[in-house]
Order: sequence, then C-alpha cells, then structure tokens
Amino acid sequence: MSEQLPAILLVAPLFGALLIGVASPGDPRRAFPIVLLSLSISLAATVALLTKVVSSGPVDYFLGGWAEPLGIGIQLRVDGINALILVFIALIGLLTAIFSYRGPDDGEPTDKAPLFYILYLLLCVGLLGITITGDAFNVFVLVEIASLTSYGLVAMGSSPRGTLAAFNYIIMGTIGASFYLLGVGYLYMRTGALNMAQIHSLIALPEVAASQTILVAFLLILVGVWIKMAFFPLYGWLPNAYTYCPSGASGILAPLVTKVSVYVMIRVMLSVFGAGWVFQSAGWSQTVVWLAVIAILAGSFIALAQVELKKMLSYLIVAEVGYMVGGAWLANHWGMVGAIYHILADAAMTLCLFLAANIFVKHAGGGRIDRLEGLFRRMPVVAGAFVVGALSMIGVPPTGGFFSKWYLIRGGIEAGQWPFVAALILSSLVNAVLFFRIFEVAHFGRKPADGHHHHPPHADGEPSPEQQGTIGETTGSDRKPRLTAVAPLVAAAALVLLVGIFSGPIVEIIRGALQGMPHVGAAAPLIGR
Amino acid sequence: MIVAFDIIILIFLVITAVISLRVRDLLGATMVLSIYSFLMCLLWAEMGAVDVAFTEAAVGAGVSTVFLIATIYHTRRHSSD
Amino acid sequence: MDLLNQYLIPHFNYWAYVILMMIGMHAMIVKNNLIKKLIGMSIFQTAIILFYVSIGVKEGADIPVLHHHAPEVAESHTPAADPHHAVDPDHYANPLPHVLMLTAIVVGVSTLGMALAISQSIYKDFDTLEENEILAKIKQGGPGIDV
Amino acid sequence: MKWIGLIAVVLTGALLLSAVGDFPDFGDPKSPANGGVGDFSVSQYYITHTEQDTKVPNVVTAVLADYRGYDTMFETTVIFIAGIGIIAILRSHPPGGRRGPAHPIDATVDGDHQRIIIGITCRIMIPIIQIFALYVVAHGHHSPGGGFQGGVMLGASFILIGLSRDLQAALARFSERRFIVLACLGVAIYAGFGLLCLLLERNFLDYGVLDGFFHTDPVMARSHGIFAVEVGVAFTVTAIMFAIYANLSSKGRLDEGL
Repeated sequence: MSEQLPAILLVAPLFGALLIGVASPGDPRRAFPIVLLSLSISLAATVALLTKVVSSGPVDYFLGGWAEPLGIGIQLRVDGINALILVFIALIGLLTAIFSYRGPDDGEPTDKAPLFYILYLLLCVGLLGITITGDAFNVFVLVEIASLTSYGLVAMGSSPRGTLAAFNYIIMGTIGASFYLLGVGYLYMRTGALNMAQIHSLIALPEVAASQTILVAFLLILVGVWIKMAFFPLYGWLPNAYTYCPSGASGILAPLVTKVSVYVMIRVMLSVFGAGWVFQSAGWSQTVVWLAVIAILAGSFIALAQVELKKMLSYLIVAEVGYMVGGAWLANHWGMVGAIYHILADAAMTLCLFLAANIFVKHAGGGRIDRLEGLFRRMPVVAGAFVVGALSMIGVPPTGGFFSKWYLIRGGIEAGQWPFVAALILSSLVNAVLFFRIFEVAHFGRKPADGHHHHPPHADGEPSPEQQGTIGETTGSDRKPRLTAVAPLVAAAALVLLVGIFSGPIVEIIRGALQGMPHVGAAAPLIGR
Repeated sequence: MIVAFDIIILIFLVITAVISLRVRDLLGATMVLSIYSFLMCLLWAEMGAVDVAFTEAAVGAGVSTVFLIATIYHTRRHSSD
Repeated sequence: MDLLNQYLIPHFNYWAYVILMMIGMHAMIVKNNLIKKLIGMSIFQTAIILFYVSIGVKEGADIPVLHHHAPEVAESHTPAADPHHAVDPDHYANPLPHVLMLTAIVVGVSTLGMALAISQSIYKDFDTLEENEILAKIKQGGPGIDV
Repeated sequence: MKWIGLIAVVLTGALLLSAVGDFPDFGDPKSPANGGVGDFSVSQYYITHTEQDTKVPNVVTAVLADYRGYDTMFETTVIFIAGIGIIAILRSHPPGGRRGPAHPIDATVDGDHQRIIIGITCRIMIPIIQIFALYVVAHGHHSPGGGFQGGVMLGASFILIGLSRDLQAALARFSERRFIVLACLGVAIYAGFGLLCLLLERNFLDYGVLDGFFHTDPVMARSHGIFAVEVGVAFTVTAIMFAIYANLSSKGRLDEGL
C-alpha cells in the first residue's frame, strides 16, 4: 500500500467532501467528523510519504499506470521539497478544520456549514494536488480547483465588502490562471510535451532554449503565478478578500494559497525551465530582486498604515511574498533554501496570527486594532500564541521566522544584493513596530501615544458614552474562547516554534532535494557545497 | 481547413466581440456573445476540433447564455458602458 | 510584403487570437459594469482556447476519430500482434489540445457561473452592478456595509 | 484605471505577438506540438496507440478519460465545486429543507396562449433532447461527444422545463436534494472506479485491472472503464448545470424562476 500514498492523500479529502454532500447537507454535526477523519488520513499519508522520501529518495507515481513512454499519462512526483509542503498543507488544513468546528463564521452552526466543509475539503485537495503534481497542465486544473473553492469561501461570508472582494478575486484570479494556461500552451507549442521532466529535458536542447516562444512562455507563467501569489504590483485582490471572508476560510486561505503559488513558481523555475535556463542572464534576477525589494517595503509600510488587524496581517502577507520571490531569485543556494524554508515558516506563522486575529476580532466586537484593549489579559493563552506568531514575523530567534530570515540574508549577502538585505532588516523593524503597537493596546489597554493613531478617543466621530457602552457590552459577553478555537491556535504556535527548533533537519531535507534535482549549465551555485 | 472560411469567421469573431462589449443593453450584449460563441464553435469544428466545438456549442452558446440572462433578469438590464 | 509573408499569412490564427484576447482582457480590467467584465472574461477565455486549438491543426487532416478500415480484420488480430495497424498520425488532427481545451471550457463555465452568483449577491447588497457606484456606496458607509 | 488597463493590455499583446514570428507555421503536421521534438511525440503516440491500448476509436475520448483521466476527474470536481459554491453563495434557505410556497402554474391552464404554444412545443422537444443527450453520452467512444456534452444537454433539458413552464415544475422532477446527491454521486463514480483500481493493487485510475469486474480482457476493460467514468461525468454535469440555473434564476430562493 505504501506506493499508493500519493493517490491516497488526495482521494481521502475528495471522498470526504462527496460523503458530506450525500450524507448530510444541512447537518453540520454529522459533517464535522467526516472532515476530521478525511484530513487525518491525508495527514498520515503525507507524513508517511515524507519519511519515505527522506529515507529512499523521490517518489514517482503514474496515474492510470501510464508510465511508459514518459509523458503520455500524468505523473505525480514527490521530492523532499514538496513532501514537506504537503505535510504542512495537510496539517494546517486539519488545524483550521478544528478551528471551524462550528462552521465558517466560528459562531452558531449555520445551515451552510456542510457546504463550507465541502468547499474547504476540496480546497485542501486542490492545494495538495498542485503541490504533488509533475504535469504542467495538471497544475492549471488544480489551481482552478483551489481558486474556485477560494472564491466560494470568500463570497460565503455575510459581509458585502467580502462579496465585492470575491468578485475582484475572480477577475484577477482568472487572468492569472489564464496566463499560466497560455504559458503552458506556448511551452507545448515549442516542445510538444506537458510532463514537467520531459519539458525540462527538451528545453536543454539549444535550439529550443534559444527560442522566443520559450521566453514568452516563461514570462506568461511567471506573471500568472505572481498574480496568484499577490506579488507587489499585482496584489490588489488580496487584502479585502482575506479581511472580509469568514474566519474559518481566512484560516486556510491566508497561510496556504499564496504560499502554494510561490511553490509553483519555484517548481516551474527548477523543474520545468531549469535553473540554468532561468538564471542565464544576471539582469533578470537583478530585476526581480528589485521588484521583491519594492514588494517588501510597500507591503510593510502599507501594513503600518492599517487600522484593522486582519487587513494589516493581509498586507504583511504581501511583504512576505516579496521575501520568498526575492530569495528564490537571488540565484544562489542559500537564497533558494531560504525561500523554500520560508514557505513553511510563513505558513505556520500566518496560520498562528490569523487564528489569533479571528478570535480577537470576534471577542473585541470589531476588527480595529484600537478595539483590542485589554484582550491580552482576558485571553492569556490566545495572547501567548499571538505573541509567538508575532515574534516569528519579526524574526526573533527560536522561531521559524528567524531562521528563514537568516538564510535569506545569507543568500542576499553571498549574491551581493544589498538592497534586498536592507529591505529584509527594515521590514523586520517595521514588523516590530507594528506588533509592539498591538501588544501595547492589547496588553496595557490604552491607545498608543505615537503618531500612527491621531484619533483621541472623543474625536473620531464616535461619542464617548456609546464607545464605553460597546466596551461594556463586549466585556459583558466575556465568554472564554472555545477549546476548539484555542487548541488549534496553540498547536499553530507550537508549529512555529518547532519549525524553528528543527530548522536543521528541515533545511537538510531541502538541500538534499535541491542536490537531487537535474540541473543544467550554470546552475552549480544553486546546488550548494 | 479552408483558409478563406477561417479568415471570414475570424473577422466576424472580432466584430461580434467588439459589439458585445460596446452594446449598452446587456441582454443584447449577451445575445451577441452567444453569436460569438457559436461562430467560435463553427471555427473549431472546421479546424477539426469537433469535441471542443460540440462542448462550446452546448456550454458557451447554450448554457452560459441562459445563466447570463438569468442574472440580467434579476439585476439591471442597462449598463453604463 | 516580406513581413506579411513571414509573420501574418502563416500565422493569421495566432494574430486573431491575440486580438480577441486583448479585447477581452481590456474589458475585464477597464469596464465599469460587472456583467460587462464577465462578458470580457468569456471572450478572453475562448481566445485562449482558440490558441490551443490552432496549435493542433494539421493541414488536410481529419477529425481525431479513427476510421474503421476493415473491422473484420481488426477484430481477428489481437492488439499485440498488430502494433501499428497502419495509422498515419498525420492524417488526424492532434487530439491533445482538444482534450486540454475541454477542461478549459468547463473551467470557464464554472467560473462564469460562480461570478454570476457573486454578482447577484453584490446586487442584493448594493443595489447596483456599476463598479463606481458600488465603491461610492462603500465610501459613504451605510447600513450593513461598513462591517 | 483606464490608462493602466490599456497599458497592461498593449504590453501583454506586444509580448504575445513578439513570439508569433517564432511559431511553427499554422497547420504544419511536423510542428513540435504535432510531430514532437526528436523521435517521440506524445500526440502521435495517442493517435497510433489508442486503438490497441483502449479500443476506443475517438482518440479525444480515450485521452480525456484514460491517459489524462486524472485531469478529467478534477475537471468534474471543478463543475461540482461551481455548483456547491453557487448554492453556498446564493441559497437563502437550508439546502434540502423546505421550499417556497407551492402554487404550481400549469402551462396549459394558465390561459396564456403563448405559454400554451411554448409549453406544448417544449413538451414534445424535451424527450427528444434527453434521448439525444443519452446517445451522446453513450456514443462518445465512436463519435464526438461524451459525458460533458451529454450531461450539459441533459441538464439543458431540465432548464428548458424550468424556462417553458416554471422553476417549480422543473424542481418537482429534479429536486434540490436529488441534484446535490446526483452531483456527488457522479464524482464518486469517477473517483470510485479509480479507487477500485487502487484497491486491486494497481495505480489509481488504471482501469486495465478491472477485467475481472467487467468480465473481459484488460484492453476492453479500459474501454468499459472509460464509459463508466463518462457516465459519472454526465451525472455531475447534468445535476450541476440544473443546480446553477435553478439558483441563478430564482436568486437562490428556488421559488419561481424567470
């Protein structure tokens, strides 16, 4: 059975979703165990697959048994890099599923909860499928699965702005996916192949490598995945979609969707075009690193201007995407390792922060940062987890965020990309300011005295008695957050720490996978020493 | 594949695409889009992609149009651009 | 004339697809009415399908459904004994782009349906489908909008 | 926004056109996509080997449901997601729960003469459409068509009931509970046949192993397997096409329709 693991980890959530549809449309209590069971099976399969990959090298799986000749069927390929990401997807999927025990909005169970679970499970299928596949066209199909479920999850919420955000998400997402599709078409036109390994071996031929079609294909795919991952100038769809969507949805969209798109970019760079082709001209990587610098700075500073907690975190995602794109384009070993490691670390810390933010927003009666007064004292466990996530975002040692920043900076120094190094450090400082502002409000229960908040309590159009009334109201409904919300959050915080503590073995797996990858030409610096 | 036929359909495709985006009456625009889809279907059939043409005839020219009309019926028929 | 012979004549399908795609994409980005954006999206997606189908065209080829040359002979041979069966690949259009595009059409209609449902939902909340009016209403705030 | 859009479009167009000169000639059977680079071509393999691998003359069907059947399974899932997503977004009553007030408008007693003509015409047409749709599903091995096309037509026949009479008449034949279950069932048939292969210790979707199940040889088993998954696709597509129409045409209330 162990050679069937790649199929099992995808089929379990798929069947879970179908079973919910058949068994219990309208009954969330019957749906939830199915979600839990199918994601647990999937998680067990990914962990088993990871141990197998670590012990005996990459695993290939041919759907339908069409292995010979290569490329007629669809191939799944698992190496160290995507085995790690698969584990994280299944784990985060499971944690957020527990978090949304009561359905999408973390409130009373609604009638639509089973539909939410169906979309949720299929989103997990899509993300797992994107990560595991070794076929360029198959990525498109699964990207569409992930996108359509995301549109549905974002639009399901009751917020009108969420619905509008979902519409913009559809428009941008369709342009992104279509660009990817077109890029694959250009590749197919020049190589006649869709299997990634096959395309890779054909691009190594000089007459194909020099062709303008391949260049345009690469640019199309790159722009397509940039739209999907909200890389800086193309991020417009992200902040509102993640801010106004149901809390259960934001718990899986924010940590995973952009990260999986980053993974697709790295996979395309390494396994389809090959590092030798991608980094053949230094001007390109220079340009992209500059774009990443702009993305980091813009994301951080726009985040600084936000007054809503979830929106601020959404802009931080935009900055973090800049880290990963920049790291991957440094064209050296540590940059690439840092980018891949940061996918994992960022997924963990974004999960932690969004889950905590969802609890805060629910109990504070609004998403504004200045409404968080005193919440740390009321919810010490949640506060602790939030602090762990925040410290990781800032880059404080035992957390995952520190190590990824460490590798990225090391890569930046080796590549001589000083602006990138400076942007990373500056962004850490901005994150520190951002989070200490929140700590101050939430812990000491008074508004920050610095210039970011120039609203004195009485001057923002809201009469003070009413404001006190709302505060009294929220303290009146001062229920403890449920165990099913706190437990996954604590697990997420533990994950952030574990990613940091076990950074050594994780980085070894990533380096081993990079060394095992077929490279051509000038890619020697990527493999490392 | 007949080149002259091809070119004529392609010209009509561009014309219908532009019309469907210029017409301010959304119902009219949907109808023109349906014509566009049908021309596309003809073009693909003529290029040998019969399965794709069949699907486009059923989905693009048929069901999509119904979906669009259903939405326009419940919202506003007039568009500002 | 040289330019015409080299670029335009052998590739006119590709020129047409780029023009259609740009028409659609322009509408998706610039149009104010949400339904118009979706019409643009349909045009955009079909243009990409046109591109793929154009890749698979072969001059003088038949549709990719194999002929039954001599059914009784074909049945008397086991498949293994008759490996090539005299099928000339140049006689049939390339089936692979067709398969891929069936998927793309289905994705297109799914996206369109989803987007239309979201449009109806937006209309319910904002009572309009013009983007500028919606944004104005969000800026004003109002009952239930500034969440 | 206008200028940004125009600039983005012009840039993309220029980028796309810059590669056109490098393309192989339109209709060239020896182009890389059609004839492959080097001595092997995937698409030529499909044309020359489909008959002996699967015994399906329609190469598109064989590639769709067998060689690249994994894609098609997810393609069916995409349709399924669209239907579920639209119900999740629009539906204002619990799915499977109570329906709107039942005052069926019968086309023939309505007194509206146009409705009589339309109603009777559709009454004659709908069975023909449905039979043709079933033919398209069943005959996908030998002619253009298959699960998707047949499913869309079958779904369209229910939409036609909804259009010509009213949504209640269509829902009486194809209720919400039924279409959700049928949609799930369709994907489950597809993935279930894949899983069956997996349980028989071959790879997922390797229908060749189902020869014992279909009482035939492995090659014919692939042909039968293709038919089975096409039926699954048709189920889902039928159900979801109607589900999307029913929700869009009644703003998610499933009461009157257009």
